[in-house]
Amino acid sequence: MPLNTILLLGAALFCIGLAVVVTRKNAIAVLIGIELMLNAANLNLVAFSRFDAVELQGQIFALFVITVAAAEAAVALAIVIKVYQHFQTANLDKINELKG
Amino acid sequence: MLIYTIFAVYAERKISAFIQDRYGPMETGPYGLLQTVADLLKLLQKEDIVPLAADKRIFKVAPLIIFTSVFAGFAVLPLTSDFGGSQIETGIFYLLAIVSLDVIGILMAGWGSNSKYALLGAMRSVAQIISYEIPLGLSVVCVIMVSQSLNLQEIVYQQGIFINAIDPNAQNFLFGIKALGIETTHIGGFLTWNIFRIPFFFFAYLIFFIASLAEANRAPFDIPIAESELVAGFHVEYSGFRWAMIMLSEYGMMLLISFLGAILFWGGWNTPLPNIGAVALADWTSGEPGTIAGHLWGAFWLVSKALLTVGLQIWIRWTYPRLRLDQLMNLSWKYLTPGAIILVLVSALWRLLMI
Amino acid sequence: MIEPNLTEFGTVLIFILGAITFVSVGLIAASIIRPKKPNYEKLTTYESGEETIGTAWGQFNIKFYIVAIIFLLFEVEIIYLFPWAVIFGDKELIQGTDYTWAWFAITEMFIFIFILALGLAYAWRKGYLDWVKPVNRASDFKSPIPAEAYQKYRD
Amino acid sequence: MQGISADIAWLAPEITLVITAVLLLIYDLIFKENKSVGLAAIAFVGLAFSLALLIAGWGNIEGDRILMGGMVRLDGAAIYLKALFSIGGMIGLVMMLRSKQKEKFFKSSETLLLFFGLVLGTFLMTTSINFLMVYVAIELVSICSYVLTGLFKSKKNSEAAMKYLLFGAVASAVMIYGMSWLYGFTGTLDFTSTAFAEGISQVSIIPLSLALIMTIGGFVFKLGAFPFHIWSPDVYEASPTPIVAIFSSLPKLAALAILFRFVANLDVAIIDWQLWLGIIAILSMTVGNFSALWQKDVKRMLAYSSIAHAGFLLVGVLAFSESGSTSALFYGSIYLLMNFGAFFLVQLFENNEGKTSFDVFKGMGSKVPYLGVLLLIVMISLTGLPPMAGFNAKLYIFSSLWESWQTEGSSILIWVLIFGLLNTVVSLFFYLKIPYYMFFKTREEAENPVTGSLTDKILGTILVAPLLLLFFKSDWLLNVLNSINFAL
Amino acid sequence: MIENLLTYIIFTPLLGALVVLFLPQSKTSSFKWVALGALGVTLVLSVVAVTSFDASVEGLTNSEDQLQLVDKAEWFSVELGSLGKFSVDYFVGVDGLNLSLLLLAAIVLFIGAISSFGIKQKQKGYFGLYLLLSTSVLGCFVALDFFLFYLFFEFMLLPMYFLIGIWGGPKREYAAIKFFLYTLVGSILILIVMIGLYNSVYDPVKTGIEAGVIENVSEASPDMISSIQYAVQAGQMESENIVKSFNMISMADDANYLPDSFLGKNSYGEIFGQSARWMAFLALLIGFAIKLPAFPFHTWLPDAHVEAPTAVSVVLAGILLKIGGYGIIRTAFSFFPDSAFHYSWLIGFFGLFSILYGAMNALAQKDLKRLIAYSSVSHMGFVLLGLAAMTVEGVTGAIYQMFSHGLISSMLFLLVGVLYDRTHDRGIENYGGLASKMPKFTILITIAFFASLGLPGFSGFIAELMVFIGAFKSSTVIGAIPYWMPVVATLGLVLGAGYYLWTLQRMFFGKFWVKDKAWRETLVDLNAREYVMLVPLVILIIWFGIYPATLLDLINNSVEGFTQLLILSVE
Repeated sequence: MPLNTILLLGAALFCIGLAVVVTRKNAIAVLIGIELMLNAANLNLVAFSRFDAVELQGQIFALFVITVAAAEAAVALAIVIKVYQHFQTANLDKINELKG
Repeated sequence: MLIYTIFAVYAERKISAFIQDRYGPMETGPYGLLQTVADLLKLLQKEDIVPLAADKRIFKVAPLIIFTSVFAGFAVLPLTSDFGGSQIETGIFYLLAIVSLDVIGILMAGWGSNSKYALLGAMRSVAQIISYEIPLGLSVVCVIMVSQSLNLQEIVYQQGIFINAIDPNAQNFLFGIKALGIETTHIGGFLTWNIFRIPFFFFAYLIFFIASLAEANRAPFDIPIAESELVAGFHVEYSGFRWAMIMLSEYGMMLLISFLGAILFWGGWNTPLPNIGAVALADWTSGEPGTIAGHLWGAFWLVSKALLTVGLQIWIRWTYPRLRLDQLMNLSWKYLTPGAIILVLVSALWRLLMI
Repeated sequence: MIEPNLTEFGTVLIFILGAITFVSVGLIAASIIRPKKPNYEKLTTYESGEETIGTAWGQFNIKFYIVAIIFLLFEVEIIYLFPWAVIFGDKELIQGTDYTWAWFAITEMFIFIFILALGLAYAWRKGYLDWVKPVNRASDFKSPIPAEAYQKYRD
Repeated sequence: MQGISADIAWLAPEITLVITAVLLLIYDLIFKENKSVGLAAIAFVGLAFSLALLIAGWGNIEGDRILMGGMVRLDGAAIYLKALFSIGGMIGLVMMLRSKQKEKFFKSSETLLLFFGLVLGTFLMTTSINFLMVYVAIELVSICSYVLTGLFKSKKNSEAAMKYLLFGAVASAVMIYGMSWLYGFTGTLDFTSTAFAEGISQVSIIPLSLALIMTIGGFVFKLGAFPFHIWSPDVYEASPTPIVAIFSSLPKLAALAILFRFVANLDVAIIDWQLWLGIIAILSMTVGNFSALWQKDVKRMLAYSSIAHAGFLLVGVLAFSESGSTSALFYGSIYLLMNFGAFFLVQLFENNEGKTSFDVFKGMGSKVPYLGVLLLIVMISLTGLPPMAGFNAKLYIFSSLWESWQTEGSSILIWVLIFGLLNTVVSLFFYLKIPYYMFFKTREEAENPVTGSLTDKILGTILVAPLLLLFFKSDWLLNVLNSINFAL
Repeated sequence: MIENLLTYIIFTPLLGALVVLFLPQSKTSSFKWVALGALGVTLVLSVVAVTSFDASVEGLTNSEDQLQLVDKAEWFSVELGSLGKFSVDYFVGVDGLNLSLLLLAAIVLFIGAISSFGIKQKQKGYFGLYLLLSTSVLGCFVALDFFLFYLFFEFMLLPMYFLIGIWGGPKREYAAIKFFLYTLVGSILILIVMIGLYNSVYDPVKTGIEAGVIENVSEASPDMISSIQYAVQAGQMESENIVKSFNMISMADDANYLPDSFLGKNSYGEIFGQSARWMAFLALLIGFAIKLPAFPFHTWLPDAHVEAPTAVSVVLAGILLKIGGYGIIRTAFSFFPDSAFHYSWLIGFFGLFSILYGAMNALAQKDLKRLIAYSSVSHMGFVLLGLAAMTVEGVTGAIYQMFSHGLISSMLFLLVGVLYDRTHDRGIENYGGLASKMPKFTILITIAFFASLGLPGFSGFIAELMVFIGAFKSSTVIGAIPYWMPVVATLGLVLGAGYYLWTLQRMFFGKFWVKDKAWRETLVDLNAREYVMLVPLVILIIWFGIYPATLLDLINNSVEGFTQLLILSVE
């Protein structure tokens, strides 16, 4: 597959993710958007790794990104649950105890 | 290429149907072979009901995902020494990954149905599957550590007399311990199977087997679909062909897992019979890779091993009572996982002995 | 059998497409022959004949989430174990470095696993692994089997 | 292989932290009741030991050293910062011990484990020269921070944690995407290598700018500078004070180190990063200071002040020179001290009233004059007026800026200088608010007077005394900083 | 002559502050005596300093040779690697430019301490802060290292802030923060220039020592120094040997600017398209003009004065404003004489405007203290005008005006304080015919008013006269300010006479009338303590009005050196 295709796909994924993050009000949806953005980066990394045949740094990086994203997701879920317990909603617009 | 695909799909359907046959009525057609067809026809005619309250898109897509993920798992299985789906280097890794997608499908099915039974079933199912995925994965890691490969075909090759076909310098020793000095490279048979090569792999296989039962939602780990509690679990709202897909993938999963177990631990398509001196049983009961004999022998050994395992699973289903959810979770997290971790550590040391 | 210009992953793709095709074909075939007579009763959610109240999309036992999180932890561990498992016992590397490689890799991974095992131990100790046991309510049902037998079975 | 084994000795401080964390966990698992003393002791000893190792390593390091196959580069500045972080960690620990919520902190090892994770992350951030390592280190800090924010059960906590997490995750996703492009451009993850510099010199300006902005954005997020600062007021307000004290100092300085090393390889002729950072610095200072003006909560105010200080710290990066790095380190050290001093003293009052609005400080100047004076000193130092070390910090950082401007003549530098100093005036408004409430306002009800135990007074003095001392003898620290090597 | 005399002068009040701090709260009555004692010692030492000053020393004010009573020790220095190092000195000394102000400060602080006896609440804090303020004010006048100067200059704000904010009038908080902010803006501008200056200026003696040309400070002969300067200017000095310096005396010498620096006379550094030197000069000028205060930066002054307690007003008007004027002389004009000439018209204009604007505002005031505050704005305008003239007479007049205004405004504020003590009201319209009720008070305030409006026989007359002479001469001697400026400025005198006499007429003459009946009881004439504060001031005002040579002799040589510096740079 030509590199450009993958990069375009990555860019599209990133933009979609960003759009989701910006427009969605539900915390979970935002998290999904973030996940899309991360995967766009992963796609790029793996694609570029082709030119780094000796060390495959990009692939290793992608592996780490996946791991960290998983950890982040775990923490995120825990926090969202906590928020849900307190606010009875995951709508970001309604979660605004802190202001100023 | 298309021919190949159709063949594979056909073979898969055949196999799935074949297993369904075993507990279905044996009367349809000669040897019950037509049962599948009858089932399918019946299901095709059934009305496709999508509940009003359901999330339509998710509800409709879920069976597809479940089926596809299980079916795609078959792609990397080496059926014989020279025939199998894909030869990708990361075969086992891919297999575990794609089968995990199953979980998403199940969750979608449960969620999409918007039924309390279905959702609860799905949640339980997911909790169970992911819990058992850990010991499953760890026990697979044990095998990989010893075989140093993710390619299933290569793993199988290592377990038989054709080991030198992939690595001319490779040698096998009794129990894998080089220091014992008993070379089994050309003896082959069950002695070079992983489960004999590395004796404690018996425990690994035990973990693998239990976990795989749970993975396939089979009894005694079938609380997600417990008829008596949850009616039918996550697929309670399904009917017709979609339901058929779900059932099909469940049995497909069983078979897949059985294949995997056979490949990883029981020598795959390798013959169980060793060469004992001049009595070259192993040579006789397996063809050279690439020849027709090789195909036939390989397929025979593998399929019989897998079917034996499936038989075992069905036997267990009717033998053991269902576990409660807490017992189930305890078993996974408090016994199997720590056990598997210890096995991983032991395997690491064992591998050193093998060099 | 495999066309030379198709990579191994191509085969996998064929499988996936095949599965989708199979399902689609099946669905299309079914849609042609199957009856289509929806009525309200059929379309209601099944709840053992009871009327459904509300939707099912409510909150779940927190334990499900905890299991999910712990699973995530170990699944991530396994991600690292796979590449390591393939390389740590490499014959050439081990013999080339006179076993230093192996010991280094093993120590490293042992530490990694040890820390994760500590995580498991922590979760265990803090009781996150204990699923809520069902409360045994006294049943009115007069069973011929003595209660002790049930108890024995439950534990 | 041998190389890596030898490198491990250089990473002993980090390993110490890991071992301490493991010991904490084991201790927590073994004992059931009354764990607080043991946990605190282990944690403290661990930090002290790593500090000792760092000091020992200080003498041995000459120049800089690339460790772990190019993942990590250890130099004098990194060791210095790590030592600073160890000290900061110890102060944080002391703050936890003096907090009213002490029981919550030491009930089990959770908080401490995350705390050690955070410190470890900052340790790694100071040395990383590889995108992979940078990412992992930043995420280690971030994830620990998210959990620490939301650790205590309250509505505010969870909200702050979620906001922090969402902003943080987006920032890191953007950063990683930028990094992936940079990797594509250069074929290397080591951003100090010549391959990297060569690689980016061949890319056209727009994609390169985009990738760099994305990457730097991630660093700026950890630095807490504009425009990635939005999380900090909420987080600061909701989190427990000792945790906030850590948040506002350690990760910031660590991010600064990364930023320093990162921009070192960017040629201003190719890409005008000075302009970007200059604008970020100006906006951080201005936005931080002006937003702080309206705050009613002290911690929230300090949050905005920390945004402004992030802007000041960036000035050190902007004045990209030998003296720039020295003065940035100096500023960082002083900022750390001031910050811990401020939060420590605020916590004393918070302990008493359970909140941190300005009303808490009403009339306290006459009730606890000693603590009042200490707080006054800290606030004056934060403003940057003599005779407190905050003034020297500002003086040095801006004179290094002047120096670079004199040699380079990039006009953004002089704008930063002017805005930075004018912002000092703005900051005076809100920093003086606390002394204003303490000394000018009187409180009617006499109930619940803060007495300030002797221990608190001594600890406060220990924290605040260096601020005075380092004004009069700033050469002590500055000469140390001059002698260390900031490998760029 | 006493060794380290200036150091003792500066730090005696600090010592007093420490004593106050460590005395137990119970000894409330002792705090004021400690303060008075410390400031008394300071006053005596200052007088000693004045008497031991050798008025015959001549020289340009950019040479350290003409300084007297010098205390110089290295405070700290920092190695900057290849950029050399920079050093900060503890460097104090006097010449004609600051000696008179030191004396003034000592006098006013002492009298302020006496007037502070009226403070009843939180005495410990008050006297502690007052003594701290004293130290920083005194230090500010004698510090000759910019870092040290800045330290004292900034540190002054804090005690002042609290003195106004805690012990002040009803709107004290607002006034305190306003004062603080205005001054801080000024000091930030000064700080910017300071950063620029120390990056541009080196210390020839220390550079010589660093380079090994000379062994120690005592060996540094003028020839040696100029050879070092030549070497640096020619770029022959190794850059790591160059010692950057905060020395204010060095900064006034063009030869001490590094050849590639932005602020050197021959460099073409530009900020926003303007010459860097001009911008730096303006920054310094504005910084100090805020303190002075000159129009349009004066708005903090009336508020601060009105709200501050009497003694603080006295210190504020008597000394703090002078720091602005002194700063302009010592830094802005000394460092950038060419820029000063370039902007002299502007400075003169703002001086003129301050004179008129302050006077007209004073005319409109209803609050006595506010009136005096605006009159201060007006009088400090003369300082600017005198400086802008850039002639010997003008500069002398400016310094004399600062000294004289210090005494007169202190007296005025003390007198207002006396009235305020009795009635807690300062409204001009609330009183009438006070002369009959408080004759002695009326006599003193009449003296003060006359002195302030510049009647011959009082010190203010001499000062204003010299400013006028200098300003008139300016256009012929150096051409700094046009002829019409002093002419218009005379209008200020007329206005001054106007508001003072009108006030006298309204408040003190005619039939006795007060707004509140209760005041009839409280309005009593001066008591002994008030005499002690006021009479010496009257004597001094008259003495310096009749025999100005006392002061002129002291400052003359330095002023000449200073103006020569200005003229040299113009040529």
